[in-house]
Amino acid sequence: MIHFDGVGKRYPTGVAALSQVTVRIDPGEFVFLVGPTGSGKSTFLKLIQAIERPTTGRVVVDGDDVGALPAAAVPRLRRRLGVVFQEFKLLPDRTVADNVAFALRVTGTDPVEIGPRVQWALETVGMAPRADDLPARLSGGEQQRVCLARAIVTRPRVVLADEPTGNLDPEAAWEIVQLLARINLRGTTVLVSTHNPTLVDILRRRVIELCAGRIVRDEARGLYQATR
Amino acid sequence: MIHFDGVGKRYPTGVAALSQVTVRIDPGEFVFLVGPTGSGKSTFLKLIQAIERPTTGRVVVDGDDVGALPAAAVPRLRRRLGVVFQEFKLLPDRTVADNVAFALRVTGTDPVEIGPRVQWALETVGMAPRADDLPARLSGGEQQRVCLARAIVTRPRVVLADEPTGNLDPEAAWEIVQLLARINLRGTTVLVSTHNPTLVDILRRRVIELCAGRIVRDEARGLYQATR
Amino acid sequence: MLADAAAGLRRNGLMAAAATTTMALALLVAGGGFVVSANLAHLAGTLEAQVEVVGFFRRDVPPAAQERVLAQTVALGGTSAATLVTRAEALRRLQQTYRSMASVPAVLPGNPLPDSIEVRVADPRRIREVAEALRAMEGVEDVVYGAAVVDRVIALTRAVRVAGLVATALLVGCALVIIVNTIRLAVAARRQEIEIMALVGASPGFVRGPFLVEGLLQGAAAALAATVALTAAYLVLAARAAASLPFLPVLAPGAVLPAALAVLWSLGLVVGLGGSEIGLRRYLTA
Amino acid sequence: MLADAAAGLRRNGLMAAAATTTMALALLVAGGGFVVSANLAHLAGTLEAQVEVVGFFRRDVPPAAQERVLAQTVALGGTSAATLVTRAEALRRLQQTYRSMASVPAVLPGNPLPDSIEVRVADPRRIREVAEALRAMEGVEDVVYGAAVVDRVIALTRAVRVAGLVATALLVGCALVIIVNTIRLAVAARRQEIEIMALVGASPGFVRGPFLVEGLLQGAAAALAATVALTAAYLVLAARAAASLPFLPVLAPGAVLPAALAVLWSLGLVVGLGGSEIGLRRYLTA
Ligand SMILES: Nc1ncnc2c1ncn2[C@@H]1O[C@H](COP(=O)(O)OP(=O)(O)OP(=O)(O)O)[C@@H](O)[C@H]1O
Ligand SMILES: Nc1ncnc2c1ncn2[C@@H]1O[C@H](COP(=O)(O)OP(=O)(O)OP(=O)(O)O)[C@@H](O)[C@H]1O
Ligand SMILES: [Mg+2]
Ligand SMILES: [Mg+2]
Repeated sequence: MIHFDGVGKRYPTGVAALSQVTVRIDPGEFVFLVGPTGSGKSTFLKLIQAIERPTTGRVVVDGDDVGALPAAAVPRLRRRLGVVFQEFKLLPDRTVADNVAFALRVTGTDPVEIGPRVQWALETVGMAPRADDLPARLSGGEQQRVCLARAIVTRPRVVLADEPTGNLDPEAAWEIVQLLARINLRGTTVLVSTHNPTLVDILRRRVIELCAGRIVRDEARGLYQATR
Repeated sequence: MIHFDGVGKRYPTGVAALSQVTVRIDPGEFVFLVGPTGSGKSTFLKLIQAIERPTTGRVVVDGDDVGALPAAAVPRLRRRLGVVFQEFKLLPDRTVADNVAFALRVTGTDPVEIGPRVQWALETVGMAPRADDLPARLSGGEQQRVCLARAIVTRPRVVLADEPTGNLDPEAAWEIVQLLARINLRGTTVLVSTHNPTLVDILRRRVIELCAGRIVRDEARGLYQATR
Repeated sequence: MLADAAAGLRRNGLMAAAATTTMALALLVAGGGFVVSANLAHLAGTLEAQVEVVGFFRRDVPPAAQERVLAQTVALGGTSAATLVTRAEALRRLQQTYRSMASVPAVLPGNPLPDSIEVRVADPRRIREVAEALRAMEGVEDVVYGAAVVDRVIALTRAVRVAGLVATALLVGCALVIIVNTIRLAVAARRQEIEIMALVGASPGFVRGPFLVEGLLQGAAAALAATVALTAAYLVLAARAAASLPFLPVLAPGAVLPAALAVLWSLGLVVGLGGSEIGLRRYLTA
Repeated sequence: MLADAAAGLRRNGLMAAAATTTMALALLVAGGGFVVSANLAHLAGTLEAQVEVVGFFRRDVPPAAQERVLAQTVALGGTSAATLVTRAEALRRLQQTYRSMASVPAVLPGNPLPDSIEVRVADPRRIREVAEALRAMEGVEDVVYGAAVVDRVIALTRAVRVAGLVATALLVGCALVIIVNTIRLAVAARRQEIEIMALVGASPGFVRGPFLVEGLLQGAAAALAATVALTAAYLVLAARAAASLPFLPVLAPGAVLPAALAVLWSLGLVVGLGGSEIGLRRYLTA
């Protein structure tokens, strides 16, 4: 599904965000990506989406060499991924429902299907009552849930969630992670970066820990902290 | 210092974000503001900054009735507050150092002082090596620390921090909270909204819990969860 | 896609209004320049058509011979009109111009003026040629064509045409740059929207589509506004000019407006579309 | 604050460049309109100055009496020139115009033309008055002043002046709206910056300052560019016109450029400043 092969990413500023990352994530896996601030988690997820290209090594997603993907093929790649961005990236001048519907319209979904599926996604994250509000009128946690709705509405084969619970209270965070786990049960590959030890420790799924751009730990049923 | 007297806030959309909130925060206090997503924490902090005005009741900051403050007096109020915004609000086209310096220049600080104070603030949050980077080139946690540097660089009498550790790993989060505690020791009033139970439980400071816009708990040395 | 574009325009109301007004004004200026320049060219043409060559006959040339000269002249080609003027007619004209000469016939033994032939030349630059040919014809004593006046008219009409073309080209060029800049600014103000579209997997075409249609709609709206303004202004001004300056040759609205509006609409549509395209290119490289 | 504004312009390079180019072009169009209209007004004035009244003397009026009429005419006021023309001079002119009349003196017993007085009137609208006064003078037999021509010239010059004013006003108005819109778009693209400034406690003045200075700098840059272009174009064109159209009265650059540039600079500066102000107002209400 996702295969990093000796991947390095050095930003033009000279920062080496990732070095010699080799890892394989199989279809249907649920993976927590942990590590301190600036360790390269977001960069890892951006490489999968071809937002950034690796400076060395190969990133293969679903058989495509993402690093060498022609610009014209990038949209097709991104449509197969459902992404929760760390900075939300909601369109400020469209309603919650429009923001979620947007991901469907982009993929050319049959218009009659869009309404029900948006409704389903918003109900899943508990934001259906706010469908007609603008993002600026939502609290931080509410915006984060709208992002998640947008990520799952296309029923993608892979969900990438960058810090999807950063603005949520423990209870809401727990609900979101359970939701991701349910989606994973349906066969969707889920990759979640997080700083929340509780969630990781309760769920006990595969944990990949980054530190200064290198994989320092990769455990099948890991905890947030390495067990010494 | 900060006094809410029967405050209610109903947004034009009809959402009642706060209702009958009466609370007094004295100079030099350290207060955690907790509560589920959408309970009104950000609204509480916005009322103090006159970003929003109360629909009922009075908000008094430092003797000023903020709800009735003329527009011309708002900048003076905001300069006395150091704020970490939940959405960061960094200027995307200025360097980290410029973003921090900005808060000083706005207040008409002597230009020769600006350099050293920016340096101090960035060192305090551990971002001095990234002084010349643009915000877009930082990880989420790094941006959050820059926001904190901007909030403290003016040595304000009150620091408001809306979810200042949402994007930080536990260790970095703990450092930031310790930093806020140190600032508080110097006499600065600190008001922190958070979803992080660990921090609240370790520090054991005053905890105000909001739920659906009402204060449901106010304990002098509280925990994140109410003790049943 | 049309609905998307319309929604986009509604959401960005102020910006769309600003861009469209700017485009409309720029188009109006360009269209106005075109109309004015067409009228100047027409005026120049009218002046040129009034340039004439006069050949004077010897007093003994009979009407039949004069008719032959007339036929030969017409056969020359390059003339737009040629008429014989009798000495009687010439005197009448002279008396009309100089009223004090009304008494001449009474004073004089006879009419001192010669018969003549008046020739209008289609292209004033061929006037010398026609004059020489006429001079060589049988019975023609002298040929007059006011070389100085002809030179002036040729110079003036050339200047007017060049000035009109240059002004129109300049105004159209200005309108173009202004419109492209306006759309580019409007797109820059929405770069966030463009970025997010790309991130959720919109193909470049999908991102571009609504913007291009929006640009096209704006171009059309601007062209429509400019059309109304230009047509109304020209109808009023042309009527006014015809009433108070009957001697000034103003083009009929039907003769100049279609071309001007064609320029204006092509400019509006092409630039609306092209401007959006250019404005977008910057944000679609990633 | 100047440094801030300069930094702002540098950061928003593309946007600033687009806005400044647009302004420069709009100013150029407005300035060009002003120059053209000034030249048209000048042309109208020249035409008016050429309108004249001719009085014909009876054949028996002696030169001394003619001199008295001349003096009385000048004393009337409202005339810009008055000269006596002898019958000999009149015949010479006629012969120049109609070359075939060169033989007239030989044919005629004498010169059939009368002596005359030619009067130029300062203000063509007073021409009738001058003509009547002249007609009432002793020894004047007839007065000719081509009423039709005078009416034409008056109508033409009025039309030219009005058209020039209207065109300039329109172009200046368009330039104004275009510039304000451009600045408004540029400010809209930076609303985030403005919002954050307000949030960290910048006073409205502090927020506005750099934007206003930026607007002023852009206005000045645009005015400078338009100045260079307009001056160069006018110098070249005026020289060309003077060379190839010597009879067309073109204003000397020194006579028209200062006023045109004054218009252009005030427009550039005022609108640069005012446009920023208007663009800002929208985001400073909170
Ligand atoms: N566009 C960029 N240009 C230059 N450097 C960048 C860019 N994006 C990220 N970096 C740097 O690369 C490193 C890794 O960043 P990344 O965003 O991947 O971290 P992260 O693990 O997601 O951190 P966080 O938990 O704070 O979100 C950081 O040092 C960051 O400053
Ligand atoms: N500008 C606004 N217009 C309308 N409703 C708003 C606006 N801002 C916030 N709200 C609503 O008011 C309620 C309280 O929002 P607030 O941002 O204060 O919550 P919060 O406690 O900060 O939540 P979180 O922990 O998710 O940040 C929410 O229901 C939110 O949707
Ligand atoms: Mg990150
Ligand atoms: Mg909040």
